[in-house]
Amino acid sequence: MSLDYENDSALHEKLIGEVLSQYPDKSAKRRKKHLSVATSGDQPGQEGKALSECDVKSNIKSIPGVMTIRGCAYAGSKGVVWGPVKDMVHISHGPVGCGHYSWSQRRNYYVGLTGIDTFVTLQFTSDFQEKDIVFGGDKKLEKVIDEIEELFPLNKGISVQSECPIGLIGDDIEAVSRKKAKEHEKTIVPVRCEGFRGVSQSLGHHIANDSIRDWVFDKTEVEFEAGPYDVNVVGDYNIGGDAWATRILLEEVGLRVVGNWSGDATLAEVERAPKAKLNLIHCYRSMNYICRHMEEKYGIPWMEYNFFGPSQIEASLREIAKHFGPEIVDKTEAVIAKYRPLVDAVIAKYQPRLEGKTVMLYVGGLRPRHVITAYEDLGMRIVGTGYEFAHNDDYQRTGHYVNKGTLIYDDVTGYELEKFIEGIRPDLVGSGIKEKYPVQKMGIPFRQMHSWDYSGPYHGYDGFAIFARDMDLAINNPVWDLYDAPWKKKVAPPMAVAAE
Amino acid sequence: MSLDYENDSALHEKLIGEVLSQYPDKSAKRRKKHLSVATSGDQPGQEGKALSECDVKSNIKSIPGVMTIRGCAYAGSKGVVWGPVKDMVHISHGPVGCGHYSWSQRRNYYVGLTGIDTFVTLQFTSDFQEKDIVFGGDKKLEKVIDEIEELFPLNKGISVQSECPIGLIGDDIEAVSRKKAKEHEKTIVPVRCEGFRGVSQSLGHHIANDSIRDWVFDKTEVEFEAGPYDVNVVGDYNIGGDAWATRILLEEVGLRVVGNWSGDATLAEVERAPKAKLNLIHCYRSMNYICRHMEEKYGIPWMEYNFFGPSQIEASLREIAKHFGPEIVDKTEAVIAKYRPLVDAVIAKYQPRLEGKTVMLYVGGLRPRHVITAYEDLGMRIVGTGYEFAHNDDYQRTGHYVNKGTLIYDDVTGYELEKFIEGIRPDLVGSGIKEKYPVQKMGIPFRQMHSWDYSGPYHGYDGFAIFARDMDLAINNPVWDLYDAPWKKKVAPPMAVAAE
Amino acid sequence: MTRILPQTKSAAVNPLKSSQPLGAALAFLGVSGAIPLFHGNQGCTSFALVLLVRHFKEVIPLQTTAMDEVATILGGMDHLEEAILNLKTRTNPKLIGVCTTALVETRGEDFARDLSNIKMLRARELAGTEIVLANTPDFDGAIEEGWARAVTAMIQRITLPGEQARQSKKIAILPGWNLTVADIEHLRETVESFGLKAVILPDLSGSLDGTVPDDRWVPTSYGGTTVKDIQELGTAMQCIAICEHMRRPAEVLQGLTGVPYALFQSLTGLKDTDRFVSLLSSVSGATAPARIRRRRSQLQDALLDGHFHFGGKKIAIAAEPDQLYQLATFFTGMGAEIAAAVTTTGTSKILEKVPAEQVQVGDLGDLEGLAAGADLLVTHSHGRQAAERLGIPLMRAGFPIFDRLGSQHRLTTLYRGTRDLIFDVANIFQASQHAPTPQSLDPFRNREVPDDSRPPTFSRH
Amino acid sequence: MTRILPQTKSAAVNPLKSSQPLGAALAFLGVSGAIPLFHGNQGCTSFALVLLVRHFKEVIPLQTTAMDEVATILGGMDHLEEAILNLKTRTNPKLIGVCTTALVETRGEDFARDLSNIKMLRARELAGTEIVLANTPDFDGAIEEGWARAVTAMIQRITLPGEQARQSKKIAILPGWNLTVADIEHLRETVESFGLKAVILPDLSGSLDGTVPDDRWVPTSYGGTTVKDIQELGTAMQCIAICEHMRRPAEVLQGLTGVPYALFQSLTGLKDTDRFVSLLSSVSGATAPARIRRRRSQLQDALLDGHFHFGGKKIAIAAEPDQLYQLATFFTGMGAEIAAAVTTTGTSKILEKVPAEQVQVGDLGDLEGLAAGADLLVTHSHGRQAAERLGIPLMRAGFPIFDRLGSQHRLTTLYRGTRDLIFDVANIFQASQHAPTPQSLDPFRNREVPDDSRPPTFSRH
Repeated sequence: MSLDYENDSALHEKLIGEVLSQYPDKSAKRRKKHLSVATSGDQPGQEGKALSECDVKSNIKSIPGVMTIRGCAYAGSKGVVWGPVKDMVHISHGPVGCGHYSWSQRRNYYVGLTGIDTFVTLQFTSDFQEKDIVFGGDKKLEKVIDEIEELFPLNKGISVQSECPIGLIGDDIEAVSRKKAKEHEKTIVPVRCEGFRGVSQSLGHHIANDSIRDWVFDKTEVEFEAGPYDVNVVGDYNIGGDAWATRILLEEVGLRVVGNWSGDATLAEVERAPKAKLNLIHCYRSMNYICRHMEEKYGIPWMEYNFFGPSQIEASLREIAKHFGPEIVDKTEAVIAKYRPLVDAVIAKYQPRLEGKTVMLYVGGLRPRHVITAYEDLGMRIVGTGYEFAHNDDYQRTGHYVNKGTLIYDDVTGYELEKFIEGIRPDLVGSGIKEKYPVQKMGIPFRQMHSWDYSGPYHGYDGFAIFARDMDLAINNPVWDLYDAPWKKKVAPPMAVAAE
Repeated sequence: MSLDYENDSALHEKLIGEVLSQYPDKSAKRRKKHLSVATSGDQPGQEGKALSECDVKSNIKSIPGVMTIRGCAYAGSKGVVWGPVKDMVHISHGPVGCGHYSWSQRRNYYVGLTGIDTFVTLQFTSDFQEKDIVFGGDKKLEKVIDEIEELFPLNKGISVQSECPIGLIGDDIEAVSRKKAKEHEKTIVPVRCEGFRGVSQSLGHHIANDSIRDWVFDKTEVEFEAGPYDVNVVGDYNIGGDAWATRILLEEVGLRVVGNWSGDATLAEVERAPKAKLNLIHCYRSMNYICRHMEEKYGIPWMEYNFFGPSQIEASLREIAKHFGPEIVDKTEAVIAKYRPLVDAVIAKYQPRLEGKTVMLYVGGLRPRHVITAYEDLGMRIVGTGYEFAHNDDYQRTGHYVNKGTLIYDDVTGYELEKFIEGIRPDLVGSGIKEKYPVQKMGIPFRQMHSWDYSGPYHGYDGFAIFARDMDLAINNPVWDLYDAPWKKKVAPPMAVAAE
Repeated sequence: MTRILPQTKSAAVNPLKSSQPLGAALAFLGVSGAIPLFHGNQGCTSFALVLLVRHFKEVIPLQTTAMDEVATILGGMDHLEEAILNLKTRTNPKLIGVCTTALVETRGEDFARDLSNIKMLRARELAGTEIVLANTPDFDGAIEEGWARAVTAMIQRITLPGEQARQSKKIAILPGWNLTVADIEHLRETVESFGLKAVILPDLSGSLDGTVPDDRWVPTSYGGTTVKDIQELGTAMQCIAICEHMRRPAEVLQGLTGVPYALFQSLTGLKDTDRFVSLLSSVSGATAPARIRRRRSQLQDALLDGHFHFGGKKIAIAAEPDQLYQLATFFTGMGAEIAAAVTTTGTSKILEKVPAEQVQVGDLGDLEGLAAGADLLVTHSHGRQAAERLGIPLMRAGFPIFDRLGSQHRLTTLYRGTRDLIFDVANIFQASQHAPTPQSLDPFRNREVPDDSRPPTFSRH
Repeated sequence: MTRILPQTKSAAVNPLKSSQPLGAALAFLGVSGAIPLFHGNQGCTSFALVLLVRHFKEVIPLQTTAMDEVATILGGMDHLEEAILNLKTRTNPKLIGVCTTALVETRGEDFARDLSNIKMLRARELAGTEIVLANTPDFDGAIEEGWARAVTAMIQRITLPGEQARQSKKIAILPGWNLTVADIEHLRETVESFGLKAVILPDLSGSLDGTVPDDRWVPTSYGGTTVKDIQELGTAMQCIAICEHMRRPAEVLQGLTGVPYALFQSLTGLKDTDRFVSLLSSVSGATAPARIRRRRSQLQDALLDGHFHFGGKKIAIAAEPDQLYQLATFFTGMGAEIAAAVTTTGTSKILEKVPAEQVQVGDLGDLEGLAAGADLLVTHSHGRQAAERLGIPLMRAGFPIFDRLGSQHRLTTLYRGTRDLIFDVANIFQASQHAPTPQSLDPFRNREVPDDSRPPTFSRH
C-alpha cells in the first residue's frame, strides 16, 4: 500500500535555496549536488528511472570543516560487515581510538558464550604506541595474534582491521596473516580498510566484501549437504534481533536459511555461502559486491527484499516464492493469510494515533527507502529522506518509494538537516544518535533508525508490531505538549511565558 | 578466658552521681535503683551472689517523660517469641501501627517459600478502624482468620497477638480462636499480650510462653520417634543465622536438635518439644518459663549455654557433653580440638588490632552478659554493661561475667547512656539502633548487638570469626580519624580547625 | 473520573500504611526545640521511635507517657502530667506535641480538658513551653492525616489570631509530609532567590537533615520552624500549601488571620513548578533569576532525554493519597501508565484526580496482586520482598525507607527534583532492560505483558 | 610505595582508555564559542563525535578536516586551511581548537608551521578567532593527557604573558577532565560563596550541562570560559589546579604570568575539601559561610552512616591515573580496600600515591582478571559486561558513560559530592547484600572470598 499524497515541492525548493545561501560559493556549489526534490513517485520496479530533475550527486568527497554524519572505511568493514561475525576475533589494528570509539555502537545481537566462543561485544586492539608507528607494527601484530590464540583458543578465526596509520607506515599485514594462519591453522583475514580510503564507510563495505572473496571463499574444505531451498540472507546485521525475525518467516514458507551475513553469523556460514541456491539481499549497499561476485563465479542469483511493514513483507515473500515455484508459493500465501489478522490488529490499534503524521528520515544503508512503506502502512507520510553514504544506484532504487515533492538530501550536514527540519517541522524524525538531541531540543519527536533506539526487531510481522508501538510512543509522549518550542516564545523573559 | 583487669570504680560512681543530679528528686530516687558499679568479678558458676553493693533494681516501671529503650508485652510476644515460628500466620490484632512498626525489625532468618508455606517476613494485621473499637472486633477477627485460610491455605496455624485496645473493649479472642480452630482444624493461639501489661517486653515473653503451654502442648497427637540424644535449642531466634551455626556444633558432638525455638521454627517443633531429653536455653530471659514448665510437667532438665566466643563455646560444650556421658564427652573434645586452629588463627589476626580496646554494652535478653567473654577472647575489655528489660535473676547471672568497677545500668535512658559514654569514651559501644546514631555522632565506633548490624551469625566458631571481623571493621575504620569530636573543637569557627 | 475501590478484605496483608501518631510526631519534629510526646504505652513509642530512627538515621527525641496497666484502667491524666513536667524540668522544650494513640483513645478520655487542667494547675512551671494536642488514634487515617492534624493543631494553638500588618516579602509555606529534607532546603532556597523570606511549617530540613550538632546532648529537635515563627504566621503576604492534605491547615490559617493561600497539589513536574515560580514572581515582583531559568532548561532537557525510557512503561504505585497523586502524575506526564494504584485511605479528594483507571484502598498484598506485568513498583521499603517475588525493580518512595542511605537527601520537587526523578527512574529502566532472544520472538505473543514467565503471586484479585 | 606494573600483553582486550584527541576536544568544548577540529579523517571525527554524544546526550560541535586519500599522501595543510576558513565563514567561532590524530601525526607534518602560515596568509579573514593547536596523536596518552595538552596550549597561545595587576577577589581554577558538570557548577558556587570570582578553564558546565539553548542553531559550544577570561588569567590572585595532570598547565600559567598555584590532587573527601575551603578562606579573608559549614556537617554524618557499609569491602577500579587516585583514596578513606587497580598509562606521578598494593597498566580484560572476589567494580560503561560475567555490581565512573542518564549531574567532589558518593556506593552495597543460608555456614570457609561460586573469567593473571 503506497499512500497517495504529494509533498510541498515549492517549500522544499525554497529551503534548499536558503540553506545553500549560507555557504561560500565554492562550498555551495558542491553541496548543491547533494540536495533535491523528488519529481514524481515512480511505480515499483522501475529501477533506474531518474528520481528528480536535478538528481542528487552522491558518494563524493566530504568538505573540510563541514561535518556530516559519515564514517570511514574502517567503520564500514569493522563496524558493519566483519564485526558481527561472532566466532572470530576482529583486531582493530593501530592506535586505540578507533577501536574504543566504535565499540558497541551497533546492537548486533547474537547467541553464544561471550569471551569463550563468541566475541562480538569484546573489543580487541593492538593499541599502537609511538614506537610501533616509528618501527612498524608487524611484530606487534604477530604477538597480538599469538596472545589471542592463547587467551581465546575457541576462536574460529581472526580478522585484521587496518586503521589509518597501517597504510602509511608500510606494514605488510598480508604477510603476517599468511604466516600466522599457517602456524595456528586458522583463517586470518587482513583487511585494508584504512579510514582515509574512500569518502565514507561505503568503500569499507566493498573492501570487506573483497576480503571475504579473497581470504575466505574456497580456502577450506567445506563439508555441507546442500538442499533445494537453501538461501543466504545477506546484509542483515541482526540489529535488535532483525535477522531472527526474518528467519522465522523464511522458514515458515519452506526455505532453509543456511547463512546469515553477518548478524549472529559464524565463519562457517560465510564459508559455505557459495553452496546456497539464492542470495537474499537486505542491505544492498553494503553487500551487493559479494553477491554479484557469487552470481558471477558460482551462478547464484540474488534478489533484494524488504521485510519492513506488511505491504513490503507480502510483496517480498511473493517475489521470493516465485523463485522457488508452486510449492513455496502456496505455503507463502498461507503464511500471509495467517498473519493478516495480526497486521489488521496492529493497524487498527495504531493507525488512529498516527494517521497523517509526517516523517523525515536520514539514515544509512537501505533504510532511507526500505522503511518508507512501513510508515505508510500506518497512514503516515514521508516528507523527506536521505542517505548517509549512498551511491547513485541507491537513489535510483529510492525513486519508486517516494512521492512527488519529497525532499531528498545526501550526506547532509547537521546544519542543513536542522534547517530542513525546522522549515518542515515534521511530526517525527528518524535518524541517528548524532541527530537525536538537536532534533529533540527543537521539540520534535525522534527515533533512532539505525539502531532501533534500543528496541527492535523491526523486520517481519513481529517487528512491525514493535515498530508501530515505538512510533506511537515517540510521537504521542506527553512531554511534547510541555515543550514550548523556543521559536514560539515571545520576546518576554522565558519565565513569563512558562508561568502562564 | 576471663581477662584480668579492673575498671575505674571511682569514675563510674562519679558519673552516676552527675547523671542523677539532673533529675527532679522523685525521679532521681527511682532512677538511682537502676544504676550501679560492680564490686568484684565473681567466679563462674557462683550464681546468686550479689553483683554489687547497692545492686540494681530491675523490672520496675518506666517513668512518664523519661523514654528508655524498652518495648511492650506485644513486642515480647509477637516480636520475639511467636514471630519467628515460620509456618504460622501471626495476626497483629488491633490498629495498624503496632504491626507496621514492628515489621521486619528483627532478622530472624529462615528457609521456606515466603507467602506460600512460610510467613515470617509478611505482616498481618486486622487494621482496626473506629467502628471496630466501638462495636468490638471479634467478628472482624473471624473474617480475618477465614481470609487467611483462603489466601494462605498452607499455613500450619495462626496466632492472635493482642494490641492494647483488645484488652479494653472486652473482645473474647479466646472464644473466636476456639471456634475457628475447630472449624478450620488448625491450631489457633490467642495471646493476651496487650502492650499495657507489665513494664517492658518481658511480660510478653512470659505470656507467650504460657500460651504455648496452654494452647499448643498436648493439644494434638504428635507422631515422633524420640532418640537418646534429642535436645531442644530454646531461645535462639536465629538472628543472622545464629541457630544454624549452633546446630552445626551440637550435631558435630553427636546430639540431635529436634526443635529450635523459635528461630526458623515450625509449629511441629514446638509441639514435639516435650519429647526431648534436654532443653538448652540460649535466651534465658525470654524462655525460662516454658523450660521450667517442661521440667516440672515432663521432667525435662534444662541448662543454659553460651556459644559466643571460644572460651564460652568450649565451656558450654563440655557442660552439655557431661549431661550425655562419655561418648558425647569424647566427641566433644575432638570437636574442640578440631576448631582450635581456627580459633587461634582468628585471634592471631584480630587480637593485635583489638587488644585493650574498651567496650560498653547495652542490649536485651542475655547478651549483656553472654557476649562479654567473646570480647575478652579478643583481648578487649568491658567497662560497662546493662539490660533493657532484665529481672533480678539476670543481674545475678551477670556477676561472674563482669570485672570489678564495671558500670552497670538497667533500663537506661538515652540521656543517661550518652552521659556515661561521654564520660568513659570507650573504643566501642554495642547496643541497638536507637543508640547507634547518637553514639556515632560522638565519634565513637558502634555495632548493633541486637541484630548483629546486618551481619552474623555470631554464635559458634563460624560466628566468632565474623564477630571478630565486625568489631575490627567498626573500631578501625579510618573515618574515626577524620572525625573531630565537637568537644575537642577550639572555640574558633569550625572551619578554621577543619581546614588546618 | 478515577474509580476509588474500597478495601477488599478485612485483614491487611503487608500493610501499606503506618499510623497517625507517627505522622503527627513527624510534624512536631519539624519545629525547633520540640518534643513529640506519645500519649500511650512505652511500647508504641519505642516501636515508632525505632522506625523513625531507621528511616532518618538520626537521633529522634520522641517521648512517652508510659501508660501502664493501672493507668490504663484508672485514666492517664497523671501520666500525661508527670511526663510533661519531667520533660519541662529536664529539657525545657519550646514545644511539647502530644499525640494520642489507640490505647488512650480507646478509653475515650477528654484529653483537651486534661491538658487545660494541667496547664492551668502548672502554669508557672510550664511557662515558656507550648503544649499542643493532636488527636491521632491509630485506628483512623495514616501519616498524612496525622501530619495535617498536628500542623492544624499548632496553628490553632500557637498562631496569633486576627488580621495583622503584612510583611511584603514574607510567605508562609505548609508542605506535605512527603517532601524530603532536600525538598524543603531547595524550596527555601528557591523562594529566597526571589528576594522573599519563607516561613516553612513544619521544617524538617533543620532537624533531620543529617547534620552533627556542635553541642552534644540535644534532647529536643534542633533546627526547624521556631515557635515565634508559628506565632507570627499571620504577618505573611501569602500562604502556599503543598498537597491536598495541607488544605485544612491553610484554611484554618486563613480563617484565623486572613492570609490567603494557594494550594499546589503537587510540586513535581514542569507545569506545577512553572505555576509555583510564576506565583513567586508575582508575589515578589521579581522575574525568575538566571539560576532558576537554567534549572528549568535542564529539566526540559531531562524531559527530552528521559521520556524515551518511560514511554509505554507500566507502573504500580502504593502510597498515601497525595504522594500517589504526585508520583502518578509524574509518571503519566512522562508517557508511562499507571497499571496499579493502591492507597491508604479512600477519603482524600485528590484520589479522583489520580491518573489511573482505579485506585484500590488496600495494602501491599493488593499491590502485589495488581502489579504482575508492571515494569516498576513504587512504594516504601516494605515493598522490597514483593518486588523480589515479582521480579520487578522497586523504586523506594514514602515512609519508611530503611534499607537505603540518603533518601532524605533526594530531591523530588521543583525543576531540579523532577529532573533527578527522571534520571533515577530512567536508570532503573536501563538497568533492567532485556534483549530479545531468538526464542522470545513470536508475533502472536501478547506484547502488553512483556514477560509471561513471572511467578504467580499469592494475592487474588 | 605502590608498585606500577607495566602492560602484560601486546593486545588490549576491552580497552580501558579512549584516546588523546578526544580529551583535547573535551577541553576545547569548555570554552565559549569554540569548535574543536579533528585534523584527520572524517571517520575518526565521526566516531569520537558519536561517543561524545552518547556520553553527554547533547549536541557536540566537533569538526573535521576530512583528510582523504590524496591529502593523506600529499599532506594535509590545504585541508586544514579549508576547514578553518569554512568554519570561520559559516559560524565565526571565538576559538578553533585543532586536535591532531594518529593519521596526520603518522605523517609527521609540522602543524605548528602550517598553522602559522595559515594565520599569516589569512590574517584578515581569521581576525577575531583564536586558533589553538594541541598535538594529540592517538598512539600516546589518553583523555587525561589530551585534556591537559589542550589547556596548556590555550594558555600558551591566548593568555597575555607578563606580570599584571592582580584582582584581589579573582581566582583561576584549572579542573581535571574527570570533574562532572555538576562538580564545576558546585565549585563555582562554593568559590562565590566566599565573595570570590572564579575563572574556570575549561568550564563544561556552561556548554554540556543539559540545557536547551534559546537560540536554535548553535554551531559552536555555548557557555563555558570566554576567550577574554583566558587572556586575562594573569590577573588572578591565585590559581588552583585540580588533579595532577593539571600541574603542567598551572606551571605554564605561573611561568607566563607569575600567578602562584596550589595543586589539589583530589577534591573528594573531607580532608581535601577542608584544605580547599581553608585556602578559599585565606584568599578571601572570609570565614566559611553557614551553608558550607552545614554541608561539612552533613558529610560528617554521611561518613558515620556510610562507613559501616564500606568496611572491609574489596573494590576493583579501572580509571585514568588521577581519577583512579581520586576514587581509590575515597574508598580507602571509608574503610574499603582496593583489590585491583588498573590504569591507562604508567607515567603519571600520582600513581605512586594510589592506596593499593599495585597498579596495573592495562585494559578491562586485566580488570576482569584481577577483580574476581571483589565487592564492586568501578569503571566506565564498557565494564558492564565484565561486571555481569563476574556477578559483581558496577559503579560507572569516567568516560564513556552511555547507558545511564544524568551522569554529568552527579556531584563527586567537595563536601556534598563526597556525601553523594557515599550514599551511592552504600546503596549499591545494600542492594547486593546476601543473607547466609544454612548451607553457606562453614567455619573453615575462606571468608576473604565471599562467593566461590562465581564463574571463571577468560583473562589469566
